[in-house]
Amino acid sequence: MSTATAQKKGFGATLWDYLTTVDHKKIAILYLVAGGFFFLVGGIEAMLIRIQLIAPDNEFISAGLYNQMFTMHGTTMIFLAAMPLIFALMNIATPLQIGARDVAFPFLNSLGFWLFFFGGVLLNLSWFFGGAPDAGWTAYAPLSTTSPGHGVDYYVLGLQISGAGTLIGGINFLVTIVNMRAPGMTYMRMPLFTWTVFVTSVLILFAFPALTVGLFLMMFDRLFGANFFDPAMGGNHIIWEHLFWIFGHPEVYILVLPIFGLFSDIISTFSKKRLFGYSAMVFAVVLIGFLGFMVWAHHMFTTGLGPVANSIFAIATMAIAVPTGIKIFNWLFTMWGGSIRMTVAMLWTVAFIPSFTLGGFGGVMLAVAAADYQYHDTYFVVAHFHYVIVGGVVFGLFAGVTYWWPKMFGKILNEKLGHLAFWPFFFGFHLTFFIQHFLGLMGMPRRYWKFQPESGLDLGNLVSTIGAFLMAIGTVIFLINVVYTSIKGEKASDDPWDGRTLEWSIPSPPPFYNFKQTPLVRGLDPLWIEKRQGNGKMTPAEPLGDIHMPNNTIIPFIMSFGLFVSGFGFIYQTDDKAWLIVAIAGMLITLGSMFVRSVKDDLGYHIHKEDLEKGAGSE
Amino acid sequence: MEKYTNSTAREFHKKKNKEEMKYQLITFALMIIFTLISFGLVIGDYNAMLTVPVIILLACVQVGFQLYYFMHMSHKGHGLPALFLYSGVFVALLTIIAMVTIVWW
Amino acid sequence: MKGWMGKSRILFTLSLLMLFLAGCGDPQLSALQPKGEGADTIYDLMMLSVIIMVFVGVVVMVIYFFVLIRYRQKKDQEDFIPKQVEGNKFLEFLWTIVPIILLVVLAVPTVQKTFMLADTTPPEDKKDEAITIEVTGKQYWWHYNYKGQEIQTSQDLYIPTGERVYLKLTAGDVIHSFWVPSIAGKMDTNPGKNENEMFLHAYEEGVYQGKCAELCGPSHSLMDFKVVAVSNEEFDQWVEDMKNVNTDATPESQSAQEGKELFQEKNCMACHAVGSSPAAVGPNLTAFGDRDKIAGILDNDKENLIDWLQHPEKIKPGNKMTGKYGNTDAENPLTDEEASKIADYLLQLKPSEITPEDAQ
Amino acid sequence: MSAEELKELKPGQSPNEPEKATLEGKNKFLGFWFFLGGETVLFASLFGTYLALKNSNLDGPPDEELFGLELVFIMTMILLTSSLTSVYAIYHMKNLDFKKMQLWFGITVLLGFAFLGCEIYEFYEYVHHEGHTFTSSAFGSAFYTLVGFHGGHVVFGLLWFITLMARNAKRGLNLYNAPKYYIASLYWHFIDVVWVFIFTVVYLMGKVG
Ligand code: HEA
Ligand code: HEA
Ligand SMILES: [Cu+2]
Repeated sequence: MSTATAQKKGFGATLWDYLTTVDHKKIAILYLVAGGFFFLVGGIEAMLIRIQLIAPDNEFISAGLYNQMFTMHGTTMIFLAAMPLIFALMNIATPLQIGARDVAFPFLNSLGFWLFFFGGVLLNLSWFFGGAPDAGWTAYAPLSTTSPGHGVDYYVLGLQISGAGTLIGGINFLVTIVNMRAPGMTYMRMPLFTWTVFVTSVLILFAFPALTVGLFLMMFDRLFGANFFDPAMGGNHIIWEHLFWIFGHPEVYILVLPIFGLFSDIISTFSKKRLFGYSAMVFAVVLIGFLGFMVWAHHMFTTGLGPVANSIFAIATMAIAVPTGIKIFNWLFTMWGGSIRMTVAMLWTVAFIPSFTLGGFGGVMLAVAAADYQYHDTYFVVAHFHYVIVGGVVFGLFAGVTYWWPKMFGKILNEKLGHLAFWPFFFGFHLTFFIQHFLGLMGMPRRYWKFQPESGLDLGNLVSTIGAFLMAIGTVIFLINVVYTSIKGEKASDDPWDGRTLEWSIPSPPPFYNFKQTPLVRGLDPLWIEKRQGNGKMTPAEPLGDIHMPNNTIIPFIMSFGLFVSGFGFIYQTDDKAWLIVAIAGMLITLGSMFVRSVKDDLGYHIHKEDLEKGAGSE
Repeated sequence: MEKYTNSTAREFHKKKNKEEMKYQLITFALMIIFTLISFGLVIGDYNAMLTVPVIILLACVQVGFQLYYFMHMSHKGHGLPALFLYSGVFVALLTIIAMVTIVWW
Repeated sequence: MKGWMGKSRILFTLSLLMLFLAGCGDPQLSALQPKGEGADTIYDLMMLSVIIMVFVGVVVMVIYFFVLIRYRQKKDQEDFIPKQVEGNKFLEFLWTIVPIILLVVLAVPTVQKTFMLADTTPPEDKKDEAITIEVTGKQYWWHYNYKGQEIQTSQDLYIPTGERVYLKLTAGDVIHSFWVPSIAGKMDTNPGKNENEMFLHAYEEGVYQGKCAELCGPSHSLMDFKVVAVSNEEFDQWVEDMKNVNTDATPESQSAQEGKELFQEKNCMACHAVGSSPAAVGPNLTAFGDRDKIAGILDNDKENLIDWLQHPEKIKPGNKMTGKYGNTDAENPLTDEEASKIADYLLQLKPSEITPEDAQ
Repeated sequence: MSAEELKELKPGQSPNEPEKATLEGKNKFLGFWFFLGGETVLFASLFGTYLALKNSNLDGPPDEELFGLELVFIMTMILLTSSLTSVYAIYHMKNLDFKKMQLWFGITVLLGFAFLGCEIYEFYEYVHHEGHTFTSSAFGSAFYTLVGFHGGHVVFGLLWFITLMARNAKRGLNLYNAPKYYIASLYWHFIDVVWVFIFTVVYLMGKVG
């Protein structure tokens, strides 16, 4: 079951290996592939949006299809592309950075992935079965509860299933970071990426239940005749808005915090300096996480909550600029006095700083409640969040993937092609989204299928579309790079970037048990310390001994598959009650596999000391 | 942590467990009393302005008992559980306050 | 890579150029050319925030470029190990406190203006004259009820200039949002009992573009309306005219008379009203001939109207008129002749002398 | 370790806290508490929704007319007692007395079923005699969703206990199953915690008006 033997296996065996794996490194690859796929899907949807908006009164796609397009674009990008890609990075790096052999619950790790995956597939199948959801990614009731067809049902069930996966993943990382750290790895010695994973997981833990409940209520309304959001039956659609944003706002920090952490690691590595103001950085992350729960109503300034609520939430929102600013300046001063190497990973990082700052400025402007009466639901908002999400999260994902690619696959992504992918994407990004600020102010609301000629909006939209094409070119070059690297790429050493943290102290890719002996951590940037003050290697914290490993299992796959099946049942039982049988059958599959899981002892196995000495599992 | 204990130590722990069980019983009795008071207040039809805060307070205290005694949150090694539970309570309170104050129609 | 600076400069000039070319958009639509109290107030807030952002932005960018140029690894210094600085208390204090101060500067007027814009009750001494209009958003049109005036119309909202007009907003089906960028910010219209409030206060006469700003279905982007701001005298005249609409008047031309009959025959009255009447399935048509646009988006002429009557679904997907009479391919469609007659009837519904033209 | 985990725990040579003696146990313990933190938010969202909609009963009976306190009182007593019995079970677990532990968990399960029976009866009455259904008004939807979610938790807890007890009946307490029993009992207490708020906020406050 080691990576070494996997390479010699046939296709079927490899597939089986990935279906059953509980190894965080392989799960990271699964997340990367699935998330990358959905990113392309979401990207194609974005391109169709932009093509529709290339000229006024365009008839490229129909009105109904357009609504489905941006709904699915937003939903796919947030839940099925950005989150899983972040989970890919969390999975590959977190256990390695804290010197652990795996996450706390390998089984749940696998379950989390498969739930996300089947949820995402369910959601996207709506395209083929009568139409995708069309009420926006925010799915405001009563538009969503009254939307005809099954589109929104797919939204509700798809997100419910994949959301459960995310929640499980969050708890898993929390326990991993609390319980699995190597000796000497105190909280204040954890790399910043690990810290942000920790805080992000806290946000997941407390934000996702609100979404879960919201989705349940909407599901009951749509599928079982409940009246939560129907004003005629005494319901109240504002409840959905609150639940969605109590989840939704923390969600955007869930996206961006790990990226902050990753940038901290990258900047410090490629400036050859320790992170400037480490404790302030940690403090800022925690503060952002905390404040992130108290600002959700800034998405509802025009709902009519009244001036008192609006003012409170405006001020709370502005407060977030302070810890974020602390981070920006600390990054700049980490580079100050350093020796900056402009590798591709660093290039994305350096490009992130002004891009994100601009996006953040847009955010603070939006937080001015009174002014938001103008900005809200216009392209100004679209510009803001793409600036923070693309200029922050997507740049970060490119940086992170480039940075950890050698650790994941043992090869370095080609640097030349990397630069080639960066520039069109970077220019395209600013071209697409900068102008959108002005489009919004000039009176273009968002979610508009068409804009009228002679509104003075033509040129801006054209420019924006051209930019999107440049981004597509950048993405394609990145894909070419991936293919090129896997065929011809140069083999990576253990420590290709002159790294500072533990993941660079073991082979690339690491053996399936990660650390032969758990390392002893002597300070912040443990590997750097050993390189400067020791012999360049980590000192083991324990003698060589047997290593306990978990068994592979197909149960998570089957469990998730059961929910997937039952999702269909629930969706179609409104047409024909016979579908309830499918819903129940699916539930039984899931419950049955849970039952099997709980009655069958799963004790794992041991790699023996002798085999370790012989070098089992390593290359 | 000492892993295996010899039989005298085991006896000692048994005794300690027993003592704790006594507290658990007292806790339980108090919980029952609180419940009775709550129901009594409502059945007795006292002033609502007074009843509501009192029964909510009683519920909170009762839940505190559950958490600290029945669920052993008073024991050591429960720092993180407490931290996370209270964080959850914090978010929970925000949610509930929002729902009862700014969803107003 | 070497051209990093150069490339950024190109980017900067490019975006400036774009701005220049784009101008500031349609003056009747743009929030950047405020022509009313709300928009004006907000514009000031925007500018304040922009100034703050530019200030912080400049500081960040100066440090940024300095660092990137000065501290790039030099060719011969690959082994150079920089000093591992832990931090700097003073600097860290500085970049905590300065943003806080800046944000306070921003927050104070924010709160002030938020309350100011929420002040939607007419002052005591003007209680009686103040104009209050109930606005209802429906898929995909707008209805207005001038309270205490017996006037209910749709689509074009007539208001006098130079005073606050108070709006009470609700929706008939899903959430919409009422937005007239050049006069005021937006406010959601909620279905159900709740009502939102805002005010419009146009400084000068004009026909201002209004948009629906909350996703409400396929034709969300086509739910345009107009705010027609006219002088006080003209407004009084309009009120007078609208109150005295004779709904039974026989149209002058033969074809319009037949159109009127067809209008009843085809059951258009089931959804539309002529004369003051509450929001129905379709918009009120009392002043149809005076409308600035047909269905919110088409120029108001006969050709367009015929097209609309025959193919509403093509023009405004998902609207509630589709399928209510012969306008789908399946049924026997409205003939060109019928459509033309109905159009003649509708276009002569001009109860008032005051039209959008007076607002120029 | 592992195989050793399956050896039955004997007095005299076992850890004091068998539920936290292994790394897996520690992980489970912590992870489950974190999960409960998330559940707090989940139920808060439901409570919030309920509070926002509790007066939207339309033509149906309002809460003060609908609820009867006798049954709720009985249910409360049953559930509180079941909380105590599961404390007893854990007490015996710590004393490594497997038989007694199973016995007390058994009693807990029976009480759980009794509670569930009452709840089903209550719902049945509401639906068939009061015209208060899931779909009759927003109040109905909110009530059944909140109380039903709690009921669903009870069902899941019962299944969990039963599976655990049946699976381990023959082999006694060991380091592998001790954490499982422990977190199941935590779960059960949490259900009780939620109920305390349900009877206070839904029923008692409903009565007070
Ligand atoms: C990664 C995602 C992400 C991030 C990080 C942010 C960050 C912020 N967001 Fe954004 N936001 C979104 C994603 C994100 N947002 C999305 C997706 C939406 C729309 C959802 C939808 O409707 O579909 C949205 C919408 C949104 C709105 C609602 C707009 C509307 O619909 O009307 C508001 C309003 O307050 C807002 C504010 C902010 C603020 C203040 C920040 C702050 O955190 C930014 C802080 C950063 C800085 C300020 C820059 C650096 C700081 C300094 C250099 C220090 C000095 C600065 C000052 C003194 C100003 N955001
Ligand atoms: C993570 C989040 C994320 C990301 C990364 C993006 C990325 C992009 N987004 Fe979007 N977007 C959202 C989240 C995101 N978006 C959300 C939440 C909404 C709101 C939805 C709503 O209103 O409900 C939104 C809405 C939104 C709108 C507004 C629609 C409207 O309101 O009507 C627009 C319009 O320009 C847009 C454009 C883009 C573009 C051009 C990109 C580009 O950056 C995309 C770049 C990627 C590519 C171009 C992919 C290239 C792929 C290929 C070239 C295919 C190759 C294929 C093979 C090899 C098979 N997005
Ligand atoms: Cu937000």
